[in-house]
Amino acid sequence: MSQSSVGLSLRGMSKSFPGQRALAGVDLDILPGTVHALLGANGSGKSTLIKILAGYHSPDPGSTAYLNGEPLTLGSATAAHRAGLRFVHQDLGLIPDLNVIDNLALGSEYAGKWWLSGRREAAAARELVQMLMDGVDVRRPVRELSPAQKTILAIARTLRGTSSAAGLLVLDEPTATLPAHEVDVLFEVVRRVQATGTPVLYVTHRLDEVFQIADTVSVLRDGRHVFSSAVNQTTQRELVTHIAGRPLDELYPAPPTSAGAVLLTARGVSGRGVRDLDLDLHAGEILGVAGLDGSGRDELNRLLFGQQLPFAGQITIAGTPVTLGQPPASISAGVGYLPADRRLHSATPYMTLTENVTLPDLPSPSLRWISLRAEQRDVRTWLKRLEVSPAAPERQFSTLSGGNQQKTVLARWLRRGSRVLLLDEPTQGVDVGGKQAIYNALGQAARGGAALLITSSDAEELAEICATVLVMRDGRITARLSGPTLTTDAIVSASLTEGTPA
Amino acid sequence: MSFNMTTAPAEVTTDDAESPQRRQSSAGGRHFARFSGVYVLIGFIVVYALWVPETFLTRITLQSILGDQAITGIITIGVVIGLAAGVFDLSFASNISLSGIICGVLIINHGWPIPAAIAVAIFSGVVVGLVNAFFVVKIGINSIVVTLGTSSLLAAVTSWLTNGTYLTGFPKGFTNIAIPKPLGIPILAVMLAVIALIGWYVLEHSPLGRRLQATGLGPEAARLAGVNTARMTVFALLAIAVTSSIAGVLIAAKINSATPDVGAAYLLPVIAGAMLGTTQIKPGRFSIAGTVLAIFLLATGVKGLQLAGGGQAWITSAFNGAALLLAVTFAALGERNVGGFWRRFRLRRRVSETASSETAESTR
Amino acid sequence: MSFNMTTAPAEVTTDDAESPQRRQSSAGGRHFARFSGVYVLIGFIVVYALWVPETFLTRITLQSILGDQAITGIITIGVVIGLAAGVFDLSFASNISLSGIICGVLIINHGWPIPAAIAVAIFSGVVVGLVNAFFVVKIGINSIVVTLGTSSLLAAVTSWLTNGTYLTGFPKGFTNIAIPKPLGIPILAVMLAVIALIGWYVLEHSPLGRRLQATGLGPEAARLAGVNTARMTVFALLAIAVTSSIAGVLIAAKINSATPDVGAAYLLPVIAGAMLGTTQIKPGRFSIAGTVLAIFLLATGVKGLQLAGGGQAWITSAFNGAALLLAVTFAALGERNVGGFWRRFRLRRRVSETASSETAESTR
Amino acid sequence: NSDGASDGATGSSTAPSTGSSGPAATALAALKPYLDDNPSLDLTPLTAKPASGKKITYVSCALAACNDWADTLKEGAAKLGWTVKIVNGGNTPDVITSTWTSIAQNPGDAVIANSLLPDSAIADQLDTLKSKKIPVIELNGPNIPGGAVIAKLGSDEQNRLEGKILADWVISDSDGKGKAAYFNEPSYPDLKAPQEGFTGELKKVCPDCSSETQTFSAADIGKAVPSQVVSYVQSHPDVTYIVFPVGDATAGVPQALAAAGLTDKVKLLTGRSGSLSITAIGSGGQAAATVGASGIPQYMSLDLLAHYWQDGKVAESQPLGILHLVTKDNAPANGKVFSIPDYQNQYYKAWLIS
Ligand SMILES: Nc1ncnc2c1ncn2[C@@H]1O[C@H](COP(=O)(O)OP(=O)(O)OP(=O)(O)O)[C@@H](O)[C@H]1O
Ligand SMILES: Nc1ncnc2c1ncn2[C@@H]1O[C@H](COP(=O)(O)OP(=O)(O)OP(=O)(O)O)[C@@H](O)[C@H]1O
Ligand SMILES: [Mg+2]
Ligand SMILES: [Mg+2]
Repeated sequence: MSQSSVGLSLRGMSKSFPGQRALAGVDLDILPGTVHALLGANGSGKSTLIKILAGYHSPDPGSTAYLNGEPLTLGSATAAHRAGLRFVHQDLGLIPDLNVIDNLALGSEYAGKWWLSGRREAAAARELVQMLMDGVDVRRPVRELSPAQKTILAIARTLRGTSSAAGLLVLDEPTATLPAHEVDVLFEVVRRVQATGTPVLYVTHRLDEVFQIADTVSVLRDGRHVFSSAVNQTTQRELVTHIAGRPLDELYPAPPTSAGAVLLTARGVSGRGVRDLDLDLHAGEILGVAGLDGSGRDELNRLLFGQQLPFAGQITIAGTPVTLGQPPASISAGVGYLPADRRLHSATPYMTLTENVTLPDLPSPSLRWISLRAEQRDVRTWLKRLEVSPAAPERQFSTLSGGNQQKTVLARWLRRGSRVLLLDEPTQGVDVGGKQAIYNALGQAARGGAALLITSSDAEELAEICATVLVMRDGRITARLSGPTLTTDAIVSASLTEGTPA
Repeated sequence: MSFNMTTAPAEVTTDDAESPQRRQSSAGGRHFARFSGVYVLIGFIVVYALWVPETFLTRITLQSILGDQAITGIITIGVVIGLAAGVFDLSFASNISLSGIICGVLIINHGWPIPAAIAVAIFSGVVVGLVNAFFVVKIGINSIVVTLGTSSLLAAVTSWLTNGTYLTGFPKGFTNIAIPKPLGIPILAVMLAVIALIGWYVLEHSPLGRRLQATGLGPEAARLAGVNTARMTVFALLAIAVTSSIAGVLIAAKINSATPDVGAAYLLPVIAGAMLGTTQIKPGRFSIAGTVLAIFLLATGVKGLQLAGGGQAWITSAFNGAALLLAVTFAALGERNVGGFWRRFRLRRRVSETASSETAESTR
Repeated sequence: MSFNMTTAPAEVTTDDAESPQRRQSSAGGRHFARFSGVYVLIGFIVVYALWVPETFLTRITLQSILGDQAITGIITIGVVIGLAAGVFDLSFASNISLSGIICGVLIINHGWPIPAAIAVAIFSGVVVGLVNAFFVVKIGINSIVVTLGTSSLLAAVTSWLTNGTYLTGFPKGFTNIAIPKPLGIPILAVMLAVIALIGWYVLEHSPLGRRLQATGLGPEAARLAGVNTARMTVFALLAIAVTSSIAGVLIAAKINSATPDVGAAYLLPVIAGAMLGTTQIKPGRFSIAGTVLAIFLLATGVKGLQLAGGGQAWITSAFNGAALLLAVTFAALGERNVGGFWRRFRLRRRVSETASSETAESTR
Repeated sequence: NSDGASDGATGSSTAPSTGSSGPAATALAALKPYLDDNPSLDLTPLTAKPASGKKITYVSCALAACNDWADTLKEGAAKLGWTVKIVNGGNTPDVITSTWTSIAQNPGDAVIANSLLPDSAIADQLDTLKSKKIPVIELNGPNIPGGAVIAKLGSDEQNRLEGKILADWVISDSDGKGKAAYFNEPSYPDLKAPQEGFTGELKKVCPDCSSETQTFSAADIGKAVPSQVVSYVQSHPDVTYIVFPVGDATAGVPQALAAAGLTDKVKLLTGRSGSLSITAIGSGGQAAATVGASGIPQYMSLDLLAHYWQDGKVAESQPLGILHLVTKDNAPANGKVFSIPDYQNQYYKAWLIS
């Protein structure tokens, strides 16, 4: 066999879905002991490639792979696992209702072979998790963990039994929901794995991470391998051009400057994770909220929108108090909400794009005739506006790539013409080009008089697109940054330091 | 815990997506899958037309297929609306019996006027629906469990109401409900058509139906998109309960008697029809057209068998089982266009054809 | 499409995280919820002991509760293992009948040696399990639909085998299987204990069981993590089929007759037991202890009622329905702060309680 | 020969030592004809050999009894040169009525039906049959003859008689002091008559006897019914007779009573019994059972049709099947159901075929 005898080599990897070529003859070599970054726009085939390696999809005939010179059976999860391939999938692949112990042991081994004793398994699990995070009760169901904890758990799981140089560790956008300091923890783990000689395949949309962690970088575009280079021989600009297929303009639009009347006020709002919060949100404003995991940032929008019931406080929209804890009331007051959890909260995966987009803004009364054709026509224009690819309104939501799903949900609220948009991690998992489209759409909405509140773990994003950024800590707002004080570094340091309530 | 017909991650692989371009190429397989029921129905008609032409190809056969499955169809439509909203109601069978018995007790034993008795019978369905809804929505219990419980309770009520006996001897005014044949079409078939039209409109072309389906496919996401999922669940349970009550009245009128366990016989055909219906027209989703097609598919098959002389009870039973499995299998295979079974043949035969997208699992 | 008892995406909200402190505070409620069945069982025993002491507090009563429910318990354990793996098998009832009938035909009609006939009967369960597994795993059809279909087919086979009649007159060697009472404990209860122990070990204390549960709770994720979910599904379907076949043999031995539809009587009690079981011991999860508790809870309640003079069919039926609803309601109310099944709909009890993590929906 | 048979049967256990009057003696006397092992069929011969080539439609059902039926019917019909087409009646009212629609459409020359619904449910179809002059014979079911239905076997009258026989046995066995529990399945309308027969006879003949009615559900047969009976016996120690209108409903009951050690406390009686009950009587798990002589209703139906086609009518009074009382004294060893020796040939002779 002509393949290099160590590391992973892929030859002619192709995969067609009904109606779509996701991968078209990708060749890729990943050398042992290296971190290989895999980049590409949303829908370029990164996750598909990984799912083939994981045995989740079968590739089209003609695709071959070799691991350390041995041919790798593709399309069998068991074979992949046996060969030492370990994965952290884009959606993490955890089972929410199982506890940490069981999630760690899935697919590999328990401490006991014949008899599982709760105590012994807990001790083994704790040992594994402890190196990565503190204070997690391993008997808790995974559903109760924070997104960052979940990611770390998924990574910890791959570490079980990957101490040898034999396998491959694959991380598909592991940092999409991680705050900055957790990213550092993750990188440390990645370097430790790398040190054992195990190659790492690392998928991300965050280009700066490539330069921090990767040795080699490859770019996919439309299912083809279009670029590879040593990291120290390329630039972010060059990568962006390869990802997008063309040089991009400035990524971030200027934040809107003119703020109008107050549209949303919160007074004394307390709820789980948030204490006694006051907030004003103006028409035409993009207000950012930063904060570490657990600072209350994640809960803020849920409380404001009504996904969670606040214990106390008052929320008014355009001067009218809304019923707390009632999403329908918020929506009819003109609020739109993009939750962070795409799979469970922001969309109905098994409905079509059309159905997902129009759900909050169906005609009334509720027995009015819906013309499916007119509805699709309308939705198609919105999908095009947000550069959703493919802009096929009749398609099932679950078959879109991550970034396109995000844009579709955004289209739902923009189409409704919501006056107030509460957005959690609006560009999570979105590629550079897609981000640009989203930023432009958000800017346009703000200029059209909407009030936007964005929470994000991406400090740079907030620094660039918001006129004002609030920083949260321990459930309170501890800093308010705007104008010249608003920089990425200022956000990060304000998140980390104790501050006085702003 | 919820019963989720269409969204279980396990078996809905995301491989089924298709784009307009792709449509052309795989159109055959997909089309066949969506309409496999229609083809099977046509197949039945051809086979029976050749086998027993003198009895099968008659107006009476047509009328009897239409009229006899109408009640099953009406119940199934209610059940399908519930399933679409994520609610699986097993109490419909007891509900049918109860409503018939109420008509019997009020009309035969107490001499009530017919419209008043029918109103009470249908109102009993509303009450059952609300009781179910209380436990499902307020207490938060899975609908299968709740309705398993309430169906036991209803059976007790029915048997207590009648002391278990059989009521017969309805006045003509009541039995006449089920008799007329405007333009030669049995009135029950007309009622089914009306209810199916309403169901189709509500479920597939109204905001209400959209919200029902969103509730069934992803309640939390639906709630965050402003859907009052609790109200949708209540509506779904009421829809099943009321259609079952109507069916109970119609059955009593049709057979001129009210029996305490008449509903039980409908459990299997209705569930089978609803399940088979999800494989047709809009595979993986609940659709009224698919449901009606499924009901008449099964009805035609059984009717033809009867006419052809397959009189043993086991033949009907075998037919129903085989029809369900075959139709669902065809649908599954055609829809994946890929799927488990054929993949192997395909790979061997046309390796060059790149369109195959089988899941990994099936190669084992 | 699959029936997913515990993992409907809708209900997995991330809102339920609770802090360790919270745990302490709600321990009482949680404890009550977990063991509500035990308390109700004790309640029954006390009430009946006071009400009908001379008949209830007797060895016969104890023996008959143990012996009568043992077979139901055995079947329920198989069904629960299936449910834990995300498989809902409705064919177990027909499977029970078939296995009894096979014993009848072979032993009574053909004079086969007893062990050979039993082996064939249990092997028929293996075949049924594999047929179900073929459709569920290979074709990818929802297990409810598949088993609805196969149960029709099995009913056909049974009725064809026997022409619908009862078979009676087993030799003593066969009926003696169900008779012994070592240490005064009915042998069937001993068998239940053995099967329950095996089930408990496999489901709750072996890696296999964890993989089964993972397959039920998140098939996709389990598969991605390297669990052979197809194999788990096959195993689950086989477990149900084989326990049902065993039960069929035991029933035939116990009642000294093989009847073509004896299995149907087990459908409701088994499902009710399995559902009620999920509310006990490990709420929201399938557990063997919870299942056994549920079975004997229902049995004791019914037995006491019968002894107290409420033997009419409708009283039993009302009791079963009410017991199911009440136990599940208690569990739901007590369990609210913990998660599991009941997470989604919580009543708004203590808004001021800062630790409460109710979702907004529950306020309606 | 009937005397000898009945003497043998009643000699030991069924005849308590009482005087020749009193309830027990009255009941015992009433039982005599049903203990006869070879009752007379009393057939009216045809005047000519019946026409051959008739096509009979038999409407079966999912119950065991319905299927059993078909084979004997075919056997008799074949002798007459007639053919039998079996149609499965189905179980939902929809399908049952649908079946009748098909039958009305294509009935052959006569219809014999195991009917599960009242005639009012299929009035249209029966009207059609009547207009086509197709005779219909019904078995069981809650109907009275009239219209297309020329005769009904297993009528209420016969069912009432079955209950009465069981009551008489209780009275005679208990020496006029029996306490019985009658387990009924009330959703089957044709089980009303046997219950009336049983309680009526008890009330009429035996002032010191008593009976209480319990209900069971057909869905619980083989599972909950046995434990229901055990509980009942446990909590009613004074009740010594348990009566079921249908033998097959007691599957598992003798075994459950034995397991609870209650076999000696109560006696189990069943009406409309099959091999299940006969076997139980043989092994001591049951005391008595009424059975219909096997094959008779089928041959009787054919006989009725032959007369109908020859004479244009049937006799005014509807024939009853031949009932037989089985106790442990006359229970056949092989568990076989009671049948009249050589009944086929008796019919063939009456039909003027060899
Ligand atoms: N199961 C599927 N059925 C049909 N099409 C699919 C399926 N899975 C992925 N696709 C399509 O294949 C293409 C590649 O998807 P993939 O998930 O690999 O993209 P990606 O590079 O990971 O994107 P992202 O950065 O947004 O995660 C997309 O166009 C997507 O719509
Ligand atoms: N269209 C573009 N043309 C030129 N440079 C661009 C373009 N878009 C982005 N860049 C530059 O490329 C770099 C990476 O942009 P990107 O949006 O990927 O941020 P990032 O590296 O992921 O950082 P973070 O993860 O903190 O958001 C930035 O320095 C940005 O200025
Ligand atoms: Mg991806
Ligand atoms: Mg960035």
